[in-house]
Amino acid sequence: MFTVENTTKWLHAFHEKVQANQSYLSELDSAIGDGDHGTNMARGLAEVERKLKENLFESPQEVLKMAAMALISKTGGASGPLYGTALLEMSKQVANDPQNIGKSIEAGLNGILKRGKATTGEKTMVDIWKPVVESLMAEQQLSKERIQQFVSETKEMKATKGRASYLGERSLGHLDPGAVSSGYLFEAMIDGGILS
Amino acid sequence: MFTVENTTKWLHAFHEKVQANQSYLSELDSAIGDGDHGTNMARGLAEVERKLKENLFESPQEVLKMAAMALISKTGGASGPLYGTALLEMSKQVANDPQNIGKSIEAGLNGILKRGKATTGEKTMVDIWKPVVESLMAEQQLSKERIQQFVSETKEMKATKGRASYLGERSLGHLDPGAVSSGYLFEAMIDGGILS
Amino acid sequence: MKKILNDPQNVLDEMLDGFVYANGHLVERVAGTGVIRRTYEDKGKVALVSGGGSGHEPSHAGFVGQGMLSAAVCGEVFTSPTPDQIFEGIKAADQGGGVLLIIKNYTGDVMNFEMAGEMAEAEGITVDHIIVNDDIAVEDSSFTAGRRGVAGTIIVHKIVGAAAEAGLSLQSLKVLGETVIENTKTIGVSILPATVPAVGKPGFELGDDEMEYGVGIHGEPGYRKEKLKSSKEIAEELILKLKEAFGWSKGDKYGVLVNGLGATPLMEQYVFMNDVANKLTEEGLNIQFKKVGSFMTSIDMAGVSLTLIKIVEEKWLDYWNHEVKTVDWM
Amino acid sequence: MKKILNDPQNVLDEMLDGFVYANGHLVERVAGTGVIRRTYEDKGKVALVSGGGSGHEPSHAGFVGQGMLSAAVCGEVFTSPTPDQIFEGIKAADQGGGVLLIIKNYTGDVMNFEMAGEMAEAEGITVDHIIVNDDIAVEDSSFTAGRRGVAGTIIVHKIVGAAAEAGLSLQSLKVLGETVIENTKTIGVSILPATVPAVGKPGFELGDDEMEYGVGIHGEPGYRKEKLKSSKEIAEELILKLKEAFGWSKGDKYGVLVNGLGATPLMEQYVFMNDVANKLTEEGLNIQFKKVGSFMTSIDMAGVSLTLIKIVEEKWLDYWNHEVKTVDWM
Ligand SMILES: Nc1ncnc2c1ncn2[C@@H]1O[C@H](COP(=O)(O)OP(=O)(O)O)[C@@H](O)[C@H]1O
Ligand SMILES: Nc1ncnc2c1ncn2[C@@H]1O[C@H](COP(=O)(O)OP(=O)(O)O)[C@@H](O)[C@H]1O
Ligand SMILES: [Mg+2]
Ligand SMILES: [Mg+2]
Ligand SMILES: [Mg+2]
Ligand SMILES: [Mg+2]
Repeated sequence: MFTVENTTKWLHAFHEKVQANQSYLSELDSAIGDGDHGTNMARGLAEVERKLKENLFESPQEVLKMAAMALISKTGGASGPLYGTALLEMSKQVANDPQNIGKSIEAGLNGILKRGKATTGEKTMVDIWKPVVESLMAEQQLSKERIQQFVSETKEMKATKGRASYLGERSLGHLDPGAVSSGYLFEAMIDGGILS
Repeated sequence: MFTVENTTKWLHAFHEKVQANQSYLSELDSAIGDGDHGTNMARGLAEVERKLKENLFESPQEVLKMAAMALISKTGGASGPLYGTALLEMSKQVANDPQNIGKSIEAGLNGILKRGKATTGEKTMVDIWKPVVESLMAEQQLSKERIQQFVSETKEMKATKGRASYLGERSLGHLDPGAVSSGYLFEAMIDGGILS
Repeated sequence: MKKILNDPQNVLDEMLDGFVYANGHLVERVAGTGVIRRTYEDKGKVALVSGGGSGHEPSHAGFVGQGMLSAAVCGEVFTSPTPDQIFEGIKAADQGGGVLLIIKNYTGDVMNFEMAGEMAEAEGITVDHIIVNDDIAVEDSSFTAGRRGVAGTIIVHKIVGAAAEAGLSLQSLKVLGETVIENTKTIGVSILPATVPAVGKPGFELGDDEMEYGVGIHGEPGYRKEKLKSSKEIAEELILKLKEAFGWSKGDKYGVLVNGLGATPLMEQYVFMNDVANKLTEEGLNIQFKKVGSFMTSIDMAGVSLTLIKIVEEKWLDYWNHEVKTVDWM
Repeated sequence: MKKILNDPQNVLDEMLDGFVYANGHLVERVAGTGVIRRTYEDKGKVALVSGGGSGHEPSHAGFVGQGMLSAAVCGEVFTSPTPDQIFEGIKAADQGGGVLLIIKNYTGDVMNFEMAGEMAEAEGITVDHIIVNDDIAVEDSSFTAGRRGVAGTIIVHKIVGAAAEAGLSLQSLKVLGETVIENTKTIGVSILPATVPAVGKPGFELGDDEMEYGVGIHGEPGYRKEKLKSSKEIAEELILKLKEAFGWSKGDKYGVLVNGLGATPLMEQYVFMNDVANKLTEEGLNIQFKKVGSFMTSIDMAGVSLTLIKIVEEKWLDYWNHEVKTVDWM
């Protein structure tokens, strides 16, 4: 279940992974987008980190809502509204039912789908959120290996949403940067003890 | 003495030398000026050449006046007014006295001095016109060697007039482009049979 | 990277302050935000808010002022501004007559502006939006994010801006804007890529004698790379593409905009405009207005884009010619 | 050389045609010449004629129009126009009130304009001239051709242009112009050299991390080459030089112009303006007007220049703020 503690730990870990891989994420985005995904995510998560340090939270949904607002207000680009909406929807679901991790992530996925209007196979972050939800629903657990597998599957997809779609065929052979950063988010959930 | 024929021949020869050395002249000007001396002179003399072919002239002063106006109206830069004024003053002097070559060139020199307000040693075309006049006055003749000598002496002068003056000391070691093109003018006078 | 800058992280902030310092008679910055609003007030009329990532200067802040934009929201370089910034822009612009958002068609921009619109509606401000997608280099199909918004955006600002000043309603402005967008098409070429300050190296690679047809204004790739062509040949290819897209007939009325992409000097833009003019004359088009300059740039990208607008209503000409008071449109 | 051009020999002609095609509501080209004149007539008033080599776009044709120049004479790239061209400009501009020539201080320009003035006087047109020499990078001594005329020329056009429209006499305009020139000083830096189309390669060399202080607008060398500095450091050095030249005191009234040299995008110009603003505030100057943009360029040179003008008469502010109708000043 989600607690203030593990949610906080999760977001710390997500922040750390993104900071450590900021230029890698931007490089991935340079290849098929506009090269700012690392900068965007780092800027957004730095704000989350600041807010985590400044405030005391009474519930995990409060933590999630704060993170959503921070991401929405600082990230910019396509990833800001997508991650922001995902966490906002998760926060609502966690308020209803902090126990069911899978359902919470599914709520996040639905936020992304609603906001971005993508489906699977379009080479976006949806291509990791969706299989993560499915495998959690089926197996009640998630390994880092599975996460890596989902991320690496975006390599052979042709982008039809977002900036990479302008490249058409030429997007083949590259990882989707938003899928990679989403991979960090799920790995951080494991590190934070929310998932195992 | 100046005739329609030798004046025409002279200007043809001047045109040819400048066309053949156009990029060399511009390169010299790149080093200490703005790199357009070859283009300027070639443009001006192409007009002289056109007018020479289109018209019949009755006197050498007519030819010179035509050339002066053509240079003034097409050359541009500093060299246009200077060469133009020189030939215009020569045309006036030739009208008075077509015999005295030295006096005619001196009239040209005075035109340059009046227009450009330079004196000798300032690394300009004056530094060849002046010694040419002096040696013609003294020796009644001019060799290509003497011309070359005067031209090469500009190398060790420090420019204090024209664009090259902005370089100060750094103009040392470079030939003055206007002196080089004036050298062609005097060589062409020899080739045209006006001087020997 | 060779630029006159300080810390690349602070470009947006310093740039906006420098802009406002120089142009304080026309614009002001909403403190602590990336919002540039006009000092001119037009109570009761519809306010126009545009914006997007920075790096397209003078777009969009240079077109804020009487007769054009009410406010511009400036994001980080090549990155859409966030909803709360856009919301600030909406609040700063609103004169009680509703707010029309002019959005360039990029996934990020569309999502952020829409979220801001929702925030504003929640606070009782009437908001609507139009999405500019004039770049015909990209196929508009279900396999892309759709055509991009590029230099044609400027024409939308000008025409809709004049109409807003004339007092049209939010709904009428939306319809006008959408009709203008439908009739506005752009295509561009790049001969040198742009360098985002925070990245420090060019966004793509071009050989010493190569150019790319159809690039976007964020260094997105185009449809063909080839040997650098003459201005005349480029004009011909771009006009051919536009002709295919419009399908015009002799005598049709158009407006034309030649736009420099940032590092291309006016000398080249004028030469290119001359080739465009010759070709358009050959096509027998009736050109009713013309404009050349660096209006929608891509930082220091070298290249040009060509925009044509089919003039569907005579009124558009009045709007085009209507006097404005902005920093960069005259 | 990577440029959007056709035959480099035809740049001037094609550029002027493209310019006039785009701006026919304000200007026209005197057929067969490099003269751009305004369509606006101002009978009986003094006409202002400026010009010089091309490659400085939008100077000078972009400043032709009501309230600024009557005509601009455009020579080949970086080459002074010829006397007969300038004479054509004088004739096209003359409204019966005499003509004031605004000349930038280069040997060629001065000689060609003076010869044109003589030709015009011979035909009964009253002509006088002023020589702009605002570039303090060059020592003004008997060992140089004197200080060069650079971006400060724009300020001269603006102030004297407004005064001409106000009906001042030729003699008063000359005095005004000379006072403005005495109080206008500029200094620039380059980070990338310009390429003259007909030459095809850069006019000088700069290392990947080098800049040059004090360059002219034709690629003439400056006073010091060094490692690329931050915008703030450049602003400080340039302001220091200007301070030495002016010798100002706290509270003195000045105007400021940040000018892009051609390939430097507005992004950098605004950032630089911000650093200039901070430093001028620190110096305690009272800045009465400001302007930033690429006004006096050097083809595709990257860099900026900084111009300050000491405001000696309040009237200058009115002239500065006076509305004009030109292509590139608003
Ligand atoms: N419509 C969409 N639905 C889901 N994810 C998307 C969509 N469009 C883009 N993305 C994700 O956003 C990522 C790019 O984010 P970022 O680079 O920060 O924004 P931008 O594309 O505006 O520069 C992509 O890698 C992709 O995963
Ligand atoms: N004041 C002057 N008096 C005599 N000759 C001069 C003067 N100024 C320049 N010159 C000559 O003009 C030449 C440069 O001509 P050119 O390159 O065509 O013109 P610009 O300097 O205007 O580009 C110099 O090499 C020099 O010989
Ligand atoms: Mg991106
Ligand atoms: Mg020269
Ligand atoms: Mg982006
Ligand atoms: Mg020259």
